[in-house]
Amino acid sequence: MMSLSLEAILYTGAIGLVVIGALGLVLSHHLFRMLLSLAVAEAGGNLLVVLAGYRGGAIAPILGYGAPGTPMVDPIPQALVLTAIVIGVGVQALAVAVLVRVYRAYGTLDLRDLVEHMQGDIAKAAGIPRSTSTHAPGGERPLPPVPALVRHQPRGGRS
Amino acid sequence: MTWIALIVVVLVLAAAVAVLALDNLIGAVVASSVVSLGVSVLFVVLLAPDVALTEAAVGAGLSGVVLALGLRRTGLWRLEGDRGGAHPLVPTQGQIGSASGARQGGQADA
Amino acid sequence: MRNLASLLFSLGLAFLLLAIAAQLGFGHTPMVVGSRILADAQSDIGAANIVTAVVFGYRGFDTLGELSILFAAATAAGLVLGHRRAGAPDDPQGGLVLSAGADLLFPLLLLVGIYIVIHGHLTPGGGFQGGVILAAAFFVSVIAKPALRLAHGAISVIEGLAGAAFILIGLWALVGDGSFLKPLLGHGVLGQLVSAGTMPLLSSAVGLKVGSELAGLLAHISESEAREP
Amino acid sequence: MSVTWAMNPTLPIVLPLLGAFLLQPIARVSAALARAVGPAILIACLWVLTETWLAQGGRPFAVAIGGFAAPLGIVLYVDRIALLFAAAVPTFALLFWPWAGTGQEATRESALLLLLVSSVTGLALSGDLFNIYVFYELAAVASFGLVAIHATGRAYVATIRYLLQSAFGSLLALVGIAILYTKTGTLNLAHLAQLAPSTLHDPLGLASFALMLIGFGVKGELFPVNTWVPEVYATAPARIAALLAGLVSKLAVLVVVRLLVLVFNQPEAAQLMLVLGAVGMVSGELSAWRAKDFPRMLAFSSIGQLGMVFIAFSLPGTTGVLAGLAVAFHHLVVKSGYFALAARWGGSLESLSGLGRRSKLAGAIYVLFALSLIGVPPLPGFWTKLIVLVALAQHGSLELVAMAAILVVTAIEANYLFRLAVVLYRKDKAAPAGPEARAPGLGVGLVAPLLALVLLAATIAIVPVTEGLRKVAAQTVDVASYVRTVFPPVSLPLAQKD
Repeated sequence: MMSLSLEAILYTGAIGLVVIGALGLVLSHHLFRMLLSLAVAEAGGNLLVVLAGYRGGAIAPILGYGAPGTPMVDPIPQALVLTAIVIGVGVQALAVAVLVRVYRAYGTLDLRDLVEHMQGDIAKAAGIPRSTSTHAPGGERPLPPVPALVRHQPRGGRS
Repeated sequence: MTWIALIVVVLVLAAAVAVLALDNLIGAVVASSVVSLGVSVLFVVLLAPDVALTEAAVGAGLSGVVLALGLRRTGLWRLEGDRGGAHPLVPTQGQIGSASGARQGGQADA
Repeated sequence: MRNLASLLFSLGLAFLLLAIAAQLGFGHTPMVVGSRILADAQSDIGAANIVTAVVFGYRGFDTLGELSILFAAATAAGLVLGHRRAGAPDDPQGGLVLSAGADLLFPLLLLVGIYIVIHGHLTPGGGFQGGVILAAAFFVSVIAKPALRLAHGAISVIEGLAGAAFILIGLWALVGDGSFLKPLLGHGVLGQLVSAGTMPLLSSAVGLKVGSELAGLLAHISESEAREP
Repeated sequence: MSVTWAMNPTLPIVLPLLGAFLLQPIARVSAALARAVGPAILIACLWVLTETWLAQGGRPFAVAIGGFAAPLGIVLYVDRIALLFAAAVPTFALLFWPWAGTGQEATRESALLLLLVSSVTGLALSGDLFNIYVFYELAAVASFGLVAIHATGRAYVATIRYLLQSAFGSLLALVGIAILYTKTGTLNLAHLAQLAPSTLHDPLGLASFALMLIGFGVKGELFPVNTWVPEVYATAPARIAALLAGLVSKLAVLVVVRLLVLVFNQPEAAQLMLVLGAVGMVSGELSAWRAKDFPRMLAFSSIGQLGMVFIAFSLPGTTGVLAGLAVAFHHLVVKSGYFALAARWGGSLESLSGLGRRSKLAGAIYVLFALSLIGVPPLPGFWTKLIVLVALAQHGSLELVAMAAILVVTAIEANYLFRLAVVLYRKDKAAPAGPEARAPGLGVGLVAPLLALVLLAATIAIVPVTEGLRKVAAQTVDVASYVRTVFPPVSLPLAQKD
């Protein structure tokens, strides 16, 4: 059953990319790495869509290349993926723009720190007394306190 | 054909793991570009030349540039062990690296 | 708690996807709609490249949505990165080799981009791919000479008008022939540059729009202050 | 035929796009003109949709875009439920339109709002799965820009988290679509409805539904993918939060409902939706009970309410869709009204102390909405809950658990809503300064009273409204009529060739 057919290899690859990307998205704490994982997962998804239209022994869907009457692969998934790729890069560029802003506001891209900063800021803006906030030192400190404190936390995106 | 696909798939999956595993983010961006390029080769195998062209231009080229720009703008564009821009691969002559390096030397030290 | 939940979620997802992998890939996809499009594309639209025929013809509405997504991303990025302080530092100027190379590349990329855009209905490629290369032409200059500013006003006018042109071609068909984005203007001879009706027009509009949008988007990111205050 | 092009359902999708594209060039010519473009286009869309409704008299019809017959091209499908939701889009966009803004920022914001309007109208009308995906992405990208408008660090963090979660959801939806296409070879919903019984009623089909449910559920605030909700609603402008919680979430739900009714009409799929909805409902209301500020209380309560919407829509047949519609529209009105109040009441719950005494109208509106949300008899909220509970009672054990959950949740709701009401009417000396000084915005001040009036009107006209919704629901579940409309009997669609 699992003879090494082209489709089987490619399905494995596509699903593998989606799973690796999803794992990276869930396990990583670094926003930039999450973005990269998303790109990987999207590549896998796109591959999966193109695979939906593949037929063995066919030719690319451009008239005038093969002999007339040769079967062609399904053009629709290819058109869909063209759309999906461009959507993906648009979202990614916007994400990078927001990332730059996030970094400028808090000086870190570690999601755990950022969420704490954000919760603190929200609570402070709403005027909730600090004692009731679950996130102890919130406040609108624009940058993480001191390098010494930062150094103890592993940075660079791996969790 | 099948063999090409097999090799490329293995390469792509390895690059995808590298995206998660590499410590420095420049390497991770390069790895994600490798994933895109590999996938665009697979699109050729799947008889989708249009998609392959787009994936190469957009997925590998454009998105690589966008991500590299993002790294540059956040000052994370530093290779490991690089302190203050002496490394030849740092294109911004260390301005960005050294400015933020003092505050968050954690990565360089790690 | 959140970590546990997300781990469980990802494990569940992985399991689901692996289960899918085990079932997919055996047996062929029924090509229900695809085969009919392959049969009809030549007479319906008259483009040699059937993928492009699908993108600009059968699924032209998706393409309009896709253009809008890029437009939304560019607009949102402008909103997010829009406030550049006056006098913010630029990146240092690139070297002589870099800027000379950029000057050399600019016309070359422009030509290639235009070629790919207007030949989209004949060969692989089309509005999007060509647009990306057009954007690259401008962007290479910006990278090499960071002090250079793209005229964002002009870019936004071009992208607005190009997008509007796409919609107006569609509305023209709606008023004249009863349905939005219906191909008009006759098919011409298969394989010639002027063929496939309004499709090259749509492709050019898309090329212009994608090019200007991506150039503007990249320039916004690149022009944001070179380092934080 | 000369009149029909003006009533083409493509127009409410395309006109806002045109407006959004042209806004920047127009703003360079005349700022005043640019400010008029958005509202003018929204009114035009509303007019087209009303005319269509009147002309068609409830008969469904399909429009093939590009003139390509059904399974080849993209089809817009217009029936009662689609028109109802589509007409709600420009209406609520007008209610929350940024009338006061000027300058470059305002132009961009208006453009994004027009894109959002176009995309969610597209979600309501489209009859093609991938087209729906594209519009869903457009709605997502436009909303990313809108929620970051305040330009604070916390807004950016909330935006990026929302963006990542949403993009991940879209990816899952795309994988689901890929599976669907692999199994059926088509994307047209009517065509899928025909092929589904023979191809999709198996575990793989169910997996594809699960992926799309989670994917499209991000905007619908469905359980595992709703963690973005509280932070985004607390950091975005209140009118944007109102649009996302009220309007956009409902259109995402409509997409899921279309899929469930037309394509995945099988008990397992409905049960999955029921369970996720119930978990979301309970967790959302519990978190709302613990919330310490008004916007986040609304956000969590919105998650809870949407959980109930999912529960209701998971029930089969006309009763299920009727129950879902009732809860959805009730929530649309009430939650939009609450977020309009939140534009002034941004602070912590404690800081709202005594506000109801100083601003009588706002306090009264709050109490009215609260009573309806809890389900106190004459108000519409009571009838919606009653319809849901009765529909649940007719089915199996899982539904009975959901029914019990709804009753428990009602008690929690009553607790936190009344707790705030007590705070609002507390006899307070000097209330902490702040909340009232917030800039109210021109339109938002009128919106809450307006929606309160709508609620009261619905109370009086509860019988005709319910009957109207029942007609809508009956038409929605009529799969045969959907297929017949998209494929008129003359040109029968292709049989599946294997």
